[in-house]
Amino acid sequence: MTAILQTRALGKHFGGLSAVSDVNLEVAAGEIHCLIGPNGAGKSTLFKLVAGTYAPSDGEVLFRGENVTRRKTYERVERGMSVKLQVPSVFRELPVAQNLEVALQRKSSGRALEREKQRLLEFLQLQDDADRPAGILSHGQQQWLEIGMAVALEPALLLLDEPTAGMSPFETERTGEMIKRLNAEGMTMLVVEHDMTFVRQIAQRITVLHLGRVFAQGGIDAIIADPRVEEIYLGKGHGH
Amino acid sequence: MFAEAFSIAFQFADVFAFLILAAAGLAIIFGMMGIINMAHGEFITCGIYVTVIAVQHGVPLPLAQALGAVSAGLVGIALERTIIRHLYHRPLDSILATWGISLMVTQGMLIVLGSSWQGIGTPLGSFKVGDYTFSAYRLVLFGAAVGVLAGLYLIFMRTGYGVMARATMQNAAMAKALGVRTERMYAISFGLGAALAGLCGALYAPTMTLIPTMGITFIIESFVTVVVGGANVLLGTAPAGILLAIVRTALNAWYGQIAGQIGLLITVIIVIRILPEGVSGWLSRRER
Amino acid sequence: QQPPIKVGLLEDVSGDIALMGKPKLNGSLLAVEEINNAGGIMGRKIELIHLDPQMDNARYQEFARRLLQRDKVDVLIGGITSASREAIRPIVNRTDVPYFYTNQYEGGVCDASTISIGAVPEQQFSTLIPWMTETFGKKVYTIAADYNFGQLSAEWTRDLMKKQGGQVIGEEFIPLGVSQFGQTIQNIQKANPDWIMTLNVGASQDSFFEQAAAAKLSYPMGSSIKVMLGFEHKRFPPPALAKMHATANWFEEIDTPAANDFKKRWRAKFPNEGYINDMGYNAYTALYMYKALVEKAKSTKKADLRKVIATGEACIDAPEGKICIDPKSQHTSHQMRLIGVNPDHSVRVIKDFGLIQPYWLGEVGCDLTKNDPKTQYSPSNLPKK
Amino acid sequence: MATEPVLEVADLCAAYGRTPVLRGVDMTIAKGEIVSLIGRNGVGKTTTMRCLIGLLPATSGQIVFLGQSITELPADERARLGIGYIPQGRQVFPRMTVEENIAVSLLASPGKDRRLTDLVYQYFPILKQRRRQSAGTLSGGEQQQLAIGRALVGNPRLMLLDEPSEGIQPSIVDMICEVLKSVRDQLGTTILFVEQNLDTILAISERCYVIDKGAVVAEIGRDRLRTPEVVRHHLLI
Amino acid sequence: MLRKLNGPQTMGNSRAFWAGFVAMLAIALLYPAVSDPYDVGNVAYLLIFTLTALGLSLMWGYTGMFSFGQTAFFGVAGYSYGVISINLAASGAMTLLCLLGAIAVAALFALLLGYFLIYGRVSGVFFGIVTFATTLALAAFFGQTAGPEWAIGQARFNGFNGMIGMPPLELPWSGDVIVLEGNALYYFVLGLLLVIYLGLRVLVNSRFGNVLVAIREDPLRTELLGYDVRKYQLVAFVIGSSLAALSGGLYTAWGQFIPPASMGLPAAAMPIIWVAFSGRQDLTATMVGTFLLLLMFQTITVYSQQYALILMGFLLLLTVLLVPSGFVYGIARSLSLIGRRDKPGPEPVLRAGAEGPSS
Ligand SMILES: Nc1ncnc2c1ncn2[C@@H]1O[C@H](COP(=O)(O)OP(=O)(O)OP(=O)(O)O)[C@@H](O)[C@H]1O
Ligand SMILES: Nc1ncnc2c1ncn2[C@@H]1O[C@H](COP(=O)(O)OP(=O)(O)OP(=O)(O)O)[C@@H](O)[C@H]1O
Ligand SMILES: [Mg+2]
Ligand SMILES: [Mg+2]
Repeated sequence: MTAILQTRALGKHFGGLSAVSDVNLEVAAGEIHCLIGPNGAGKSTLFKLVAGTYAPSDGEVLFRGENVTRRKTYERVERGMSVKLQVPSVFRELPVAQNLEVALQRKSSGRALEREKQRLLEFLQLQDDADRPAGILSHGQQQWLEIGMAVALEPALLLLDEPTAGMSPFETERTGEMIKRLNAEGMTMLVVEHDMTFVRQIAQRITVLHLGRVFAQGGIDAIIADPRVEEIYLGKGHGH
Repeated sequence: MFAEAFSIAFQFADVFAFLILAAAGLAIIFGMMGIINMAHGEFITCGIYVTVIAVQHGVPLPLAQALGAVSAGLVGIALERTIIRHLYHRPLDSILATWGISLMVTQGMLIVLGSSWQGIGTPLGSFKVGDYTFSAYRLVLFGAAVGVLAGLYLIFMRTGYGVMARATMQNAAMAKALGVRTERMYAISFGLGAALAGLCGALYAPTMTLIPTMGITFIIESFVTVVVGGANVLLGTAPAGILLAIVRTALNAWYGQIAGQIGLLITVIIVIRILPEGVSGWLSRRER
Repeated sequence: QQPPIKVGLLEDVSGDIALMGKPKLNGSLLAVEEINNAGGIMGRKIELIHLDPQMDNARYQEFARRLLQRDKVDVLIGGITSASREAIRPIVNRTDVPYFYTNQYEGGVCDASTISIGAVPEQQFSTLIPWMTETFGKKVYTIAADYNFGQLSAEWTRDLMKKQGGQVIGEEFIPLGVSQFGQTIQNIQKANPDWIMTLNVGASQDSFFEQAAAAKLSYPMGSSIKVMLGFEHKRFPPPALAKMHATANWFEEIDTPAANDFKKRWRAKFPNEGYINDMGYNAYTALYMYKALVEKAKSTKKADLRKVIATGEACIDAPEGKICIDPKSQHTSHQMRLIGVNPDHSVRVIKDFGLIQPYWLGEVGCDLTKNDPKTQYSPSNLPKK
Repeated sequence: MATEPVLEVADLCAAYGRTPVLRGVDMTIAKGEIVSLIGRNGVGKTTTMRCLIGLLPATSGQIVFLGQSITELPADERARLGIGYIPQGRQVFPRMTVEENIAVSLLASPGKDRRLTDLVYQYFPILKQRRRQSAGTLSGGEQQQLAIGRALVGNPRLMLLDEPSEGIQPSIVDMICEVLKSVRDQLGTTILFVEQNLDTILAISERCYVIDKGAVVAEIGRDRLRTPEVVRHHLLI
Repeated sequence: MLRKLNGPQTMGNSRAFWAGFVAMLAIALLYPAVSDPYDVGNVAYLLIFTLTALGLSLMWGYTGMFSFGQTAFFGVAGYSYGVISINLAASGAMTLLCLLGAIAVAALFALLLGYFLIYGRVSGVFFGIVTFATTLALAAFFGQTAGPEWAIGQARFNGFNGMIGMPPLELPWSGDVIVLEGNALYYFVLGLLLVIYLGLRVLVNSRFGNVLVAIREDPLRTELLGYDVRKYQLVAFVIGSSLAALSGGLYTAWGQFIPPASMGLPAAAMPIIWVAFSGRQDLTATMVGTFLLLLMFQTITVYSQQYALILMGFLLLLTVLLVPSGFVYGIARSLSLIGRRDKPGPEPVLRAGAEGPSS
């Protein structure tokens, strides 16, 4: 089992505060890897380091065996990485359909692109809003749209920061289904989530981040059983 | 020798005062409220003319200058209530509107007030250092600049109004939802900015030629100072003023005014290239 | 009833230099009214078409074209800054309409279509500088606006000072629009000259006088553009302009019967206008000069007018006295006078130099009776012999 | 325990531009109640909240708060009357410190009761730690706590929360629930919150409105709330 | 290729629009036949400036780069044309090559400046002020070049008075050459404008244009989709600036004159005014609006003397208050020429409000 993503002693400091320090994370090709941890643990920061929107204070990022620490964000994306950051950001003034086009046109064009677009719109249940500016979508709908854009790149590694935040259980479940299907088609996933039901639904391996460091790692049951994790993260009564 | 040193310091203070006083009003209107106010010069002119008129009617100068600032402020508030408030969500349209206003005001004043006025003369006489003589009033200008900076900082960092005003400018809807009277905040802030512009005019009125378009003379300096200062004007304006003043004074002294002028602009280009968020952006990143 | 003579006029009555454009317009209006009341030119009335280019060079070009092509004017008059003049010259040159430039300026335009009415450096400096050096001393400090007019005038000062055996101990060029002079004032004090040549231009640069006065800078001053043009002595409270000396062909303070008569007529038409400056005056005389030319030539064609000029007989009796157009350069000779400003800003005429020729262009080899280079020369850019 | 109603909403309609979004929302909330508002994405929950606080004008219908009709009042007046709003996505003032964020709402409130600040720091210790950090750089959870704290210092009679548990770690979600309960118990504040997270809904809400296509389609009383299936059913329609 | 003439980035995609377009074109082609030479020349002259506007619309309206310094490229091209053509004593077809040369120089300058700024992550209002400072610095520099030492070969900069003596554009035509003025100039400029307008339409509706508007909306998101954002911005910047340069070159050749004032303060603001007035988010709106505005200002100035500026100001004010999204764009929209379904813009309240220079 080869690692598609590797971080070596990765760290990020903001002035005095070290949001991420000495993180050695391995994401194996083909797995669904969940990243959980308290608010402020450094999950999003770690994501930004991997995506390259933050420059690390120290450490390295390896993607598909290549050291991409010095690579720009778009170069990492070109190499098969795709990211949905925590704060939903869509092209607000552009029609929903065009939002997808911008993403799709990297892979396909002409008829193929049109077909893809229609398929995605349907899947995201945004057909009716296709021509309306994305900025007017509801929070959940924007989440969906952004996931759609991230997926449209057909990446080898998909990073999702809280994809289901603000989604109803129903949509959450569908998101889970989608992630599983894409994974079955061979896409590796690294997902940050706080919704344990969802995590349980998809996670194959879990890393717990705390105070910027890797705190625990393992299968879902082991993690949930771990009293230290309950202590710092889950709190009472989420263990089942 | 001392005379030389003093002369240099004096020139620096003089340029610094000019930059800061020119920029202060814009720091609020442009720097904080994000309105590209092409009519800034007209507020300055307003300050100038009110001051002059008052003096010619026998009002003592300091009082007249206060009047100049206040009336500019009132004009500002009126303008904000009638026009600017429609433009907060479209900062770029404010360019059009304010430019239009600027055209109307300058030309209007030209027609109504005539093209030129008799000046009012600089108060406070002069003093001698070595074989140089200096206008004492220039020190007042410097003092005023420092005072304005301090005042701005205190108002926006230490007063309730300041906190609420900043909140309004960062996210008006949310501030409103928390009970902040956002309209009032906007109006006061704009008025304050206009008043400071007026003050600048009032302070320089005695030292300059009086024509309706003279507000323009301040425009370039004011914009570049604010922008070099960066997003957080309270943090950035002063250092920006110092930086630019040093450059300009040095170039003026050694290579003459044209070098000073071009040098100023080039400094702006370079500084922003190095610090894309201006001085304050850099400072606040440092402090974290 | 013959068709009117169409006079196209371009003067800025908006923006910064309305201060100068307004009097120029007034001068033209007055002249036209007088001439028309006196029966016009060869029985033809003058129809004045004025456009306001708002001190924008592009507008000058647009409007010059408009007047020439659409309105088909017989003569084009106006323009304030040299830039505006340079903007219209190429356009005028594509037609055969004469163009009158009515300002004093840095001199040097050698162009058959252009007739210059205002005074030029040799007329102003060759009178001013010798007198200043004799009276105040041989060390001068020059401050000048950093553009063509300022730089050329400074050059003239340098040359003439050398001829006088004096020297320019300091020279400072100031960008247009600059309004702060702390450094300049310091530099002057450091250099400590016998007198200052002030060639600063424009409203903001005039702030120099106020700031210099405030810093107790009280050297004698000489200039070719102060008092008669920007009437600084009226705009600044005394004693900002005290010790200022200037030479020109016109000051409102000139006290001759002809001048006083002119002033009376002007005041009657424009009771609440301010100082009558030389620009307004020149604009006025320009129309009379045109009238004279047309009547001598019995035609409004450029070619015919230039024939008259070539004879050297193109003269009129202006309020300042008799003035003529020099055939070689098509510039105008003037009655030059030197004035001094008193501490209370009253003005006294110190010396009358009589008629001074615009000799320089002719000397350096511009001869429009022979060829037409259509360019502007300067002491450092002379015609190739 | 239903005493006099704090909030009565009758046939509330609203639209964005020409697109109608709310098509008749009705609800009545009694003093001290904790009521949740559920529904799928894009049905109009947030819109309802923005209508109640006044960030979006109602096209028709009535909003009565403490016996007074506030339908026409601007948002800031409603806030000063005692409605606290915690928007979806926090909307903290990014370039102001945590302290200042809280100060804004304190200063804007009629009461200006400074003790509430300490209370907030008690409820959310992390905020005290990060007092001087600019809010924009807080983590999602930290921002949510700030948003709630910020509303609390205004000492509201009615709190409107839009998905308070969104992006919050489970233990803090529990904590927030506790806070809301004790706020209700100590200050008698009435609470209306939009929620998606089943656990949260079951944990604190005593009553529940289900909204769909811009209208309230069902109400779940406290008794039926005890059976999760009901709620889940409604959320999964 | 031609399909791309229509698309989400341009309004007027309907048959009706193109019918109108062809009609307008026909009228434009016949215009010289029915009107006097002055008007033809004048229209040509005004069209020259719409090129600058189109360039700015691409940079500002589509890519979100707020350049306050388009006049810099206008001026640089103008002076370059002067320097090149005077030194080559150019005439005939040569003058056209000089024009190309001038544009190349300006484009190179744009490339350098653009690289310097864009790769330095200068954006938003900062970008505006830096470009602004650039054009002012150039104006100030050329303003003091009156001395003889300021010359390149035969071409003297001639300071504030401006450079003169360059030849007008000439076009070899069946044997002899015709000077490009009057009708000739008119058709020349009209042709240029047509090609450039259609070209830009294709460009903005292509994949490239898709990315540009995406960058305008959210550069970070665009980069997260794998686009080298800064490269796209640079290309847009150079194209936009080259159009300003084209204007400058044509203007200079037309008037045989280019002064520093063409890069100075009032001048620098004008392109912004034109584009903002017309509706910067659309090429057609920008082109039509700029032309109308220029014509309107000119006419006002002719007939209302010293009240002109007041009228102009008032006019702008009204536009802003009555038709927010820009004069032409707003009108076209209300006639829903846009060919898109009506879309209420996103509620601004969902976003943070004005954020000062950083916004
Ligand atoms: N730009 C920044 N400047 C200063 N501090 C920052 C910055 N970004 C993040 N932080 C701090 O770093 C820590 C980690 O933030 P991060 O957003 O990664 O947490 P998180 O794990 O994503 O939390 P959450 O689950 O709530 O999103 C937080 O304490 C936050 O305050
Ligand atoms: N600014 C707007 N302009 C036009 N339509 C809008 C706007 N904001 C939201 N809408 C539409 O109104 C409907 C309801 O939006 P709202 O945000 O209230 O949904 P919601 O119930 O809060 O969804 P979520 O659970 O995802 O937050 C959505 O279909 C959305 O597209
Ligand atoms: Mg996070
Ligand atoms: Mg919502």
